[in-house]
Amino acid sequence: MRHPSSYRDPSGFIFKKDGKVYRQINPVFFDEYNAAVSSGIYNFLFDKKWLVRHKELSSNPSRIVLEPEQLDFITYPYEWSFTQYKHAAQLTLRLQIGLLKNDFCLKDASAFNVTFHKGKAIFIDTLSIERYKANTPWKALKQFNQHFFGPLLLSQYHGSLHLKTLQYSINGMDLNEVKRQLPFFSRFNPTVYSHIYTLSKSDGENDTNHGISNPSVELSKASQIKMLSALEMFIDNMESKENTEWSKYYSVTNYNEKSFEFKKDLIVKWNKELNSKKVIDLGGNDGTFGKELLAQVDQLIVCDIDQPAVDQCYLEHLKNDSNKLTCVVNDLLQPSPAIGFDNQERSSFNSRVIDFAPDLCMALALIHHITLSGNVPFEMSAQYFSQFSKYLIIEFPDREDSWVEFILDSKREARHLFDDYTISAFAKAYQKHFNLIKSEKIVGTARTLFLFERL
Amino acid sequence: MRHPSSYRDPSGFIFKKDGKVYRQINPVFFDEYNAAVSSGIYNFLFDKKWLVRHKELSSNPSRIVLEPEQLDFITYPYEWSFTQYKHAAQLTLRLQIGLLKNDFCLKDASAFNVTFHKGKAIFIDTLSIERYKANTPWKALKQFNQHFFGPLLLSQYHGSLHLKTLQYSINGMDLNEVKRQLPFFSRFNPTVYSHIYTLSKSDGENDTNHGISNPSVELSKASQIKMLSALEMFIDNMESKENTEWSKYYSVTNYNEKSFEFKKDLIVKWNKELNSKKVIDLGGNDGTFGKELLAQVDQLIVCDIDQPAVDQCYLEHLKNDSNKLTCVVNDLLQPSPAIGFDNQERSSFNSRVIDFAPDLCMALALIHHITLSGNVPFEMSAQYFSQFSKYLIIEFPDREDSWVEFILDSKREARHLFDDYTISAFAKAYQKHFNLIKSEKIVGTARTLFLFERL
Amino acid sequence: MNNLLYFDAGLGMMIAQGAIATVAGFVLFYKKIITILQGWLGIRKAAKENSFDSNYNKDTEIK
Amino acid sequence: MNNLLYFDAGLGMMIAQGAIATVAGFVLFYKKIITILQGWLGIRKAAKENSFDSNYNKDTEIK
Repeated sequence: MRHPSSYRDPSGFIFKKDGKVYRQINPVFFDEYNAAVSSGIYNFLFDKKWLVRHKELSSNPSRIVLEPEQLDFITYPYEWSFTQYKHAAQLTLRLQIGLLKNDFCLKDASAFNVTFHKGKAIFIDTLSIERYKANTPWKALKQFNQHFFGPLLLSQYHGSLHLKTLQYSINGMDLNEVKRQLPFFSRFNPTVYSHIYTLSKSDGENDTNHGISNPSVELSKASQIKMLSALEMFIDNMESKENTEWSKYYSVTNYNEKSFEFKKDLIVKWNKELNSKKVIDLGGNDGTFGKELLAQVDQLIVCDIDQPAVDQCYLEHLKNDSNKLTCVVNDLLQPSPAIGFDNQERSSFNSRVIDFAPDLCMALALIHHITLSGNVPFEMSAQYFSQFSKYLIIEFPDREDSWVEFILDSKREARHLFDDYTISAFAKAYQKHFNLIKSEKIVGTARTLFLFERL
Repeated sequence: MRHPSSYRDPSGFIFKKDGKVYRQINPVFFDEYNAAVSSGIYNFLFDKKWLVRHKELSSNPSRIVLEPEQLDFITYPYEWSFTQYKHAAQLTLRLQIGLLKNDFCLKDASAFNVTFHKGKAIFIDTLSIERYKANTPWKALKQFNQHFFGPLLLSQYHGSLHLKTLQYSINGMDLNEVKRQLPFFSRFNPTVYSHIYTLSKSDGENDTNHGISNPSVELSKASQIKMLSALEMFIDNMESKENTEWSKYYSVTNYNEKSFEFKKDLIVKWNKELNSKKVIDLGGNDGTFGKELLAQVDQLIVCDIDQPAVDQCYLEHLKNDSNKLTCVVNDLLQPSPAIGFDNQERSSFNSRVIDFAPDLCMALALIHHITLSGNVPFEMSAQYFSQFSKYLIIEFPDREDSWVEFILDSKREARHLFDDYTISAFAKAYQKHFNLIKSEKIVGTARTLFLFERL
Repeated sequence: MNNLLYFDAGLGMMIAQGAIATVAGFVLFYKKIITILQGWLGIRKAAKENSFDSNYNKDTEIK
Repeated sequence: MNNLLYFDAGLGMMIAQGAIATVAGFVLFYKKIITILQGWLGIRKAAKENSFDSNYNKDTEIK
């Protein structure tokens, strides 16, 4: 069955069979594919870990079938932190430069062509690689700016909301919209001016050019490489200064050192008993607690609503060079929806987690936000968590917890509507979907850790 | 079963039974409900057609159940045209003013509390109405600005992209973000300054106020009414100047008068034979063709990607005061996804159309965009259409059509990848999902109209 | 913490409404003066088509 | 017509690349001069942690 995300390119498509992903190449692309194989470019990119590995399974005149390395969990651009987004952009440019030097090029620059695998950005659309025709400009440049450079610039200036662009504008951000939102002085930067201001002028031109014949346009390979290198250098130097309440969280934490260690130890101990190999930490902040499990597990996904926390998690992880960690920016109260044609082109966060099939979900310091800020009843959150994994480790901060008190105070005259926020109501509601295996109070806090097993 | 969109308010919730929607009121809200009933405020609002009608089905100490008038198709804020959005905002303010005069008020101002029914904006969250406490400010004012005023202002200045805000930011737009994007001179307008600039300062205050006791804050009813009236007056005067390629469409049309009339007549004739009562026109532009069916059908939904065209459709329709028409802004290549908690809070465009169960789908002047611009293969679009209705009227513009020629020209060297765009390939692919009942060439054009029946 | 808003109006926002209402009072007063002046001068704006009100008022449908 | 972009690069965009490349040439030349000057003056930027390259280079994992 053809995968719903894979219809745009007539060169071939992805399909799933017996739970595995394969790539079919159509005859129209055979020449390109064979040229790439005989040049050794695929192997070159495999070795650099820039391109997802594949092996050729079968080849006949009507189709060639590749089996790519299977990825357990795909993240989409609108789930990346700032540095992840940057590295994905850099990978795309490096790839194009590297390909050019070998007389190949990328025919498109969609941000969906990149994902994270073993903690690193990787290019996954093998059929985007085609032969370079001497002295042709890069036809994907504008798409690159719409998918990568535009959202990165806006989020640098105005916050990480703009990293979500592709979620509601699947073809990237119109460069006129980017231009409009950039500060006035940004136009004095030659790279920004040339890539955003200049190219925005050609946005929408398709409508008016109607009927004009196509003159041939030339750009030498050396010039194209210069152009791409300067852009890559600019992106490499970009930094997000954003800070949110969550980044301050650990400084105004409710934990003292001892409680902190106690909680860590408890999680490590419990997980050792469970022997989970795939774990997802749904409100993992910067991964502080999740990473304690790295020694025990094969794969860990850390999600958080807060982009700076996730960015921190990613940067830490690069330093420690773990291959087991995937970081995701995601708001549990409005998780990434299924989008695109027939809402099937990019699948929802929920369905990707279900496909990933974690052994254990962790929801630490999360339930009070979901219940009190998001007004989600216990039963609904219990049902939500129960769809993901057999086991759930969840932390319940009681009414005496200072964060809970703060949220309740802010409800003022509506406060009485939340009288049901108690540990017994919580335990009762969750036991409609789970068996309680054990619970333990975190010493020195008003918080309790629960271990549940799905009914 | 509790409806997934209805969890935020502990006062009660919506549930579905045997395909019908009901509203349960919890004891915590009984006093408010009884006060509203005995004051006659519900009937007052029913008569104004501002509030969806309901009747009380049952009442006992544990719950009261209401049966509201059933709505066939709910549209969400991110599917409204500019004028629709404006009228929904005005309805909310008028409602609050009207309620205040009767000593009631709205406890929230979510844009999801409004939808369109019989062509007009209508308030659907009955439990948002509660008693007014003398001299209290409106606690929903900031939410109103985040859901309504902010997106309207931004779309007035920067285009209708901003009417989609709630799709990716379900709690509305942060007023600091609104402020940032407003032009400098906008702050000299007293209404904009006070509602956006002043209130943005209080955004995010929750974090720092931690621990401060709540002084009581007072605002007289007369002052509140003045405040709301001035805001409503400002919104009433807002206008969108936006124009897009599609608005120019009918001026650079490929049709001469005769072909136009021929196509209209054909659609009317075919639909008469089908005797469809519920019709959805998926690329309906300003409703030109869809409206030809109004005399025959009970309900017509006109969708288009283009906000100005849909706005035109809505305005026309208000003039003619038809109760049968619903207008929706929707991009078929990325239709509204299912969003919110567990992706179930607001359902997708697709699933709402399926629930609406139209007898007939129309796809006029659409397939070349889907196939050539969106690169969706015929089979995928056929399958997409087939899920909605038994009958499909679809127009196929052949390669000689000037729009098709233009799109093909723009593919340049990739043009050969679209050699399969032919009427025979189209008919063959669609017959995997449909029986061809008949087809007829539109005289004077390179377009053919097909009538299909689902297999 | 956008989510807090559903029930938490935000204290600053509540306080600000006094100022907003005062500004609104001036705006309405000013508009009234203008309207009166226009009346004297014989200028009258055409009633807007498709205003919010026309939408509901001309509705003659029987429930 | 954003959707056209997948295959249609946009003629103006193709033409503009000549100019963009020229600008980029200047930028790269300027940076080179700066780097050389900094070398003479003994200023050296610390190699960035967590750069794109470090990400791939230090990876010692065996496939």
